[in-house]
Amino acid sequence: MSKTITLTYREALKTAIREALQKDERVFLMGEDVGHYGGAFAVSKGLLKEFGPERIMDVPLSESGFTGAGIGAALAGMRPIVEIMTVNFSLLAMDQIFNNAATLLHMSGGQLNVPVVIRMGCGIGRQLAAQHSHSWEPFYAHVPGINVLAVGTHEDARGMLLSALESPDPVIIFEYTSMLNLEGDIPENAGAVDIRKAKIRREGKDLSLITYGTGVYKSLEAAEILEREGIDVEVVDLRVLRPLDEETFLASVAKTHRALLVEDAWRSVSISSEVSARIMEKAFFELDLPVERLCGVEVPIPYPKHLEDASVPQVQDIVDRVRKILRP
Amino acid sequence: MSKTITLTYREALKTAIREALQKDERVFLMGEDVGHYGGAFAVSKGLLKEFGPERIMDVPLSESGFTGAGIGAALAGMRPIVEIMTVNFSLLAMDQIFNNAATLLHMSGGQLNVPVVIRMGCGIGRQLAAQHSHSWEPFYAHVPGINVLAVGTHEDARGMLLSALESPDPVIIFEYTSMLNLEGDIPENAGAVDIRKAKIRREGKDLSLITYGTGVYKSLEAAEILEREGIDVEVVDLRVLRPLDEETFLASVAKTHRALLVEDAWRSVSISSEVSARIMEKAFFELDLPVERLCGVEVPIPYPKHLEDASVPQVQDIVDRVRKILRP
Amino acid sequence: MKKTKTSKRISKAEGKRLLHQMQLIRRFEEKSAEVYTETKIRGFLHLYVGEEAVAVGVIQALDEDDYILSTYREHGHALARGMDPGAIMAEMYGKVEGCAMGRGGSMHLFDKNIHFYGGNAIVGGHLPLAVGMALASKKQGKKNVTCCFFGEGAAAEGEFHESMNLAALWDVPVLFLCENNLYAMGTALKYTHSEQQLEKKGPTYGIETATVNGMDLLEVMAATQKAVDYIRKTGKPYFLVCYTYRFRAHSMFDAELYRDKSEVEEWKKQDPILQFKKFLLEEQLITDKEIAAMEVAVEKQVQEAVDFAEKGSWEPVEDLCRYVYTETQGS
Amino acid sequence: MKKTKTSKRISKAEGKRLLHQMQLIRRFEEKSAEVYTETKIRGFLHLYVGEEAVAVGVIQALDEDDYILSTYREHGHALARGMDPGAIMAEMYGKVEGCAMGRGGSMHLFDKNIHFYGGNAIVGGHLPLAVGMALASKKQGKKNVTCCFFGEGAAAEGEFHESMNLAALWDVPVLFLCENNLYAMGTALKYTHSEQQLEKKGPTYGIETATVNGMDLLEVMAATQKAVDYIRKTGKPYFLVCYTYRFRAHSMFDAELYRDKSEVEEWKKQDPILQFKKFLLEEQLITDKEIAAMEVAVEKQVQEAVDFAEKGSWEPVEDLCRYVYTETQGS
Ligand SMILES: Cc1ncc(C[n+]2csc(CCOP(=O)(O)OP(=O)(O)O)c2C)c(N)n1
Ligand SMILES: Cc1ncc(C[n+]2csc(CCOP(=O)(O)OP(=O)(O)O)c2C)c(N)n1
Ligand SMILES: [Mg+2]
Ligand SMILES: [Mg+2]
Repeated sequence: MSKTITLTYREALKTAIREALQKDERVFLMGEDVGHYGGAFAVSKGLLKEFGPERIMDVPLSESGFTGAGIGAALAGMRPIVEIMTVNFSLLAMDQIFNNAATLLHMSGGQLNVPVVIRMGCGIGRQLAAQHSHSWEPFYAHVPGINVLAVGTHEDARGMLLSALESPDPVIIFEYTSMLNLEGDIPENAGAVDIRKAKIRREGKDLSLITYGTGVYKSLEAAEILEREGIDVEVVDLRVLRPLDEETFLASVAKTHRALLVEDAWRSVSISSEVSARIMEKAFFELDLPVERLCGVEVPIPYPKHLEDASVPQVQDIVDRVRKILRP
Repeated sequence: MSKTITLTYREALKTAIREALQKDERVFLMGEDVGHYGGAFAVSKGLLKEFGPERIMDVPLSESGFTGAGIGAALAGMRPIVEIMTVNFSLLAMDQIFNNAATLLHMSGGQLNVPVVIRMGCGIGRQLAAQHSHSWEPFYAHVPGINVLAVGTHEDARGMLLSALESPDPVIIFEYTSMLNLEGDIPENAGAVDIRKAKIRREGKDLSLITYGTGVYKSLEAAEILEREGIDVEVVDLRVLRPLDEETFLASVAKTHRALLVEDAWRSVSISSEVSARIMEKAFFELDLPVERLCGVEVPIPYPKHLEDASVPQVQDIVDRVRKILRP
Repeated sequence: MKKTKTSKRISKAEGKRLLHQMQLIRRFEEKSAEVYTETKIRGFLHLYVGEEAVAVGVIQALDEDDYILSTYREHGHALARGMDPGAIMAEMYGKVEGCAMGRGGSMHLFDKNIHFYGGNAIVGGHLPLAVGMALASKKQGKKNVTCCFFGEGAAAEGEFHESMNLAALWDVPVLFLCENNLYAMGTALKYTHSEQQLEKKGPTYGIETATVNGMDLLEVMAATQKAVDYIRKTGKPYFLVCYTYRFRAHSMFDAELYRDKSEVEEWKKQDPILQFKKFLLEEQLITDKEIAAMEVAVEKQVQEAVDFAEKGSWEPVEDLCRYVYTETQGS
Repeated sequence: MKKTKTSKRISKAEGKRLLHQMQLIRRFEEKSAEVYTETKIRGFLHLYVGEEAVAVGVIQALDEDDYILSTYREHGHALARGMDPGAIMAEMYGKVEGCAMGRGGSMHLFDKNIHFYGGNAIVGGHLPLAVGMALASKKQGKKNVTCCFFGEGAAAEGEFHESMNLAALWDVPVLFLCENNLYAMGTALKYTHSEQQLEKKGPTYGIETATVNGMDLLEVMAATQKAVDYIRKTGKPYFLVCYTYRFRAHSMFDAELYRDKSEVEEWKKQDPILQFKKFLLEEQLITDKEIAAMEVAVEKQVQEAVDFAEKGSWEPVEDLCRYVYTETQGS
């Protein structure tokens, strides 16, 4: 076993960007305030000095323009990492992502690859209110032609970007800003990870908690609490939201016969809806109980802490719901 | 019973717009080519002459700009009908719709109403290829704060707009361009319809076909074919995609104990995913068989007819799938 | 484009009122920062310190019926418009007594009664709204102006272009009020715009345009008066670029790596409040004693706002799902 | 902004080549319309008839390595670039032999080998792509130019503004080639732009700009040569506005309610092909006999394209899900 190191989610992200820039000359980072400001969340702090303005490009507020430019640069042989400061602003770039990045390969009959990587800060939990707290994972996961990753652990913060840059097709990476300061342990030699598979983060036999993003550590925490009560839950980190790795979560459900789906995004037409529908289709006869969902409450996220907290599943909510399912 | 008249889906839409303009001075129609051109799909042909350029406003290609302007006009007391020529271009206006129209009421603590109606041509089936064949119903249905309607019948083509204009909150209306020339019968005095409820378009006892938009007539046609074989399906037209009227479809499933969900949108994270998940949660023990989905194939829509046809459920596909479910 | 010269004539009462407004904004912002470090306010907090002459100078030229839209850096505009400081502070505390029931926080101040339409946190996203509101006024035969504040960073967004074009095509009474404080977060003007003289853009939409020194209250007042007169007379849009500077960080998270302390110090010499005080004293429109008294009054006002916020109440969690749809509709 | 004067010197061979290209486009388009009414082509079909001098004049000034991006009205550009007419026709038939395997149809012609990057059907959506491709060239030290065709309607989209600004900020070698045919579908220029002289916009981004009579091949050639020379020399963007006109409807669905027949007839007097023929004859660079022979040759070429398309094959339905992800990836 290799040595492990402790680092924050932010450091893991940054180390990956640095490694990517060192490894491949075609790689460059572009986004609002990635350079002089140091990154809105200090993820790219210092990189401008290290790599210069050709590799770390500050761009004006023009999400459609610079995201499209990143796609164009990818078409022409570069490996751009486009940072959309937060997912909230990605609505402005969606036409570029869905009508260009996701479709050019198809429309050109297989001629044109778009190896662009688009990173976005996202998530709820910093009291940023309705326009700055969106969870658009469900949108991106709906669209064929792109790969969609959710960085739920330090291991993935360190590895997903590197793997994404190996993809000949567009990859969208969701990074959860509420986790930036969180410390975690990863192997010293951690690097690229498999970006096709979901991952069992904790084995268990009584129920499958299927989740992604901020849901992963929350679910692991809930699992520990439940363990003390003799409830043994399995935690499945979807990781790849498109294309979904159903094999892994179906196998988990086939083992536990019960599932609770956990996510911060609004419940209707969410990732959990899809997971539930797939379990319905492919593991119905394995189920002892109906699959339940614990998702974001369907309200624009309110500013005050107590209301914001109430809008998304908390550890205690997960614990309570699992108890209710297993010991009604 | 009142007399019925026969008219096309297009005429039904147009009659509704005309009535809305006549009834309320605050109403005006704005959109690309709604005036001089006569509407991209000839829905508003002649209205410029009838109502003048203040009520029928041609706008430049600037989807974000004019949609936002419609939202602003609604804030300030007007009742704008914004036409986004097709749903495909609505990506460019999504920031306005989701960050402004859908959230202003909430962010202002209940002070600001946004009574805007946004109509969009949509659907697959005219060989318009990957950038012009999107089905974004799943996106819109995900977002709280808006009402989302799918016009699947002539009755709704005639009535939904009028009801939408009564709403104090934003309403998005999906109009299916492949149905424009289709004739149908509606009562002569048809008008506003209930935009909170789904509707059983055909009663049946063996299986519930739950659908919306172009799926409605396709499902009804399939139902007729199946009837000849002694299979009696119920057709549920969701109509309102947000907030979903689950009561109606759950009751249907409670009656038939089997459901097939039909839609043109890509399968992953679709309206059908949500319907399936709700049935899972609230009617699991009613089910004789797992709920199945028949959705769009997950490929950017290809241009050639045979491939386009293969991308979305056809009447025959529905018939075949129902047979397979009921007589495996 | 025209540079506007001010007449510099002003009454004592007016002078005091304006100074009071600027001081109130300044102290309110400083207090907000303090309270933020006490973690009473959370989320983003964007302060307006240094730019007071713009909000005060512009808004004094507006009528009660005029509509105002602003950004996430809007406390100054809200105060200048006469929004109750207590309601703003309570909003930032997240209390029900806030101007938006606490739902919005610092970035989303709203008060329909005084026609203050946010507090918008998507950069550039409120420009189309402003054009639409002005369009409504035109259709309704109202004579009011819609004033839309935004930063120079916002002018790089496509929505700036679309909004300018629509406003000019439709001839609607909107004042595009660009607060050019030279930075968009940490991105200097030169990295944001290939043509840094933003005022050059107005004429290419056929929009009447002017620039003004945003650190000088009287000049801002005069320039805005001219703009508003033009809009009321013609019904057409107007583009006014105010050159200004923020003395503090972009938000509470900003380490200010992108600009030199010396640059900030240089700009502080043009502090709009110091300048205006000096002017009032020189013109003998105010006395040192009056200024001292005003400072005490402002301090009290700000403290009262904090007290009001402190005393405020939390919305019950049971009400979480309110304000998603209009309640009369029952949906 | 500059109006470019042409030197009007040209060799016989070149004259013929250029006339041939324009005629090929014209006949190809007419044939496409015919075949469309026979329902062999479906979906949208946007014809280029009347605008031939732009595609031919611009593209002849480009090198093999240069990148081209276009709109849904791109058959003319594709042909001028040397794309095989058979491959285009087959694409419009939806056959595998098409330049995009039949997946794209009329609006999505692609051929990577000749650096032809669409065929883009979201108005304005390809402008950012063009800027990015030019950025890649700059980073890679390539000397090629990216030429991006778009209509005057597209220039109202926010992406025009963002793209112009980015290109100028980054100094990338892109030619913004605006085909101003006075209509965006049925919306006349005056309803689309508050400032109808679009060439005025270039300088407000610091972008070198010119206009040219797009009905005159030689003028287009000269103007483009100048633009391309500038771009290659400086590495900077350039904005060229070609004034032109489409003789036919916007698409096959268009009833042309928005313009008078007489207006169209008036413009037809400036038919770029007739004008250029006349010029060649006057300068004795071609004979009537040669023209007649050329017409026969073009006719044959177009018919061969149709025959090729007719003979083409349908992609098997089993392959429906190809080209969603790159196949080597196996996902
Ligand atoms: C569309 C969008 N992109 C990015 C952001 C993040 N952001 C918030 S403020 C800001 C800078 C805006 O600068 P400017 O318009 O000059 O206004 P200022 O803050 O200087 O007053 C940025 C990039 C945002 N809120 N919205
Ligand atoms: C974003 C977007 N909005 C609307 C449309 C529908 N549409 C297709 S072509 C067109 C007119 C474009 O006009 P212009 O840019 O002048 O090009 P032209 O067709 O005249 O060559 C419109 C409105 C579209 N394809 N994309
Ligand atoms: Mg600024
Ligand atoms: Mg045009």
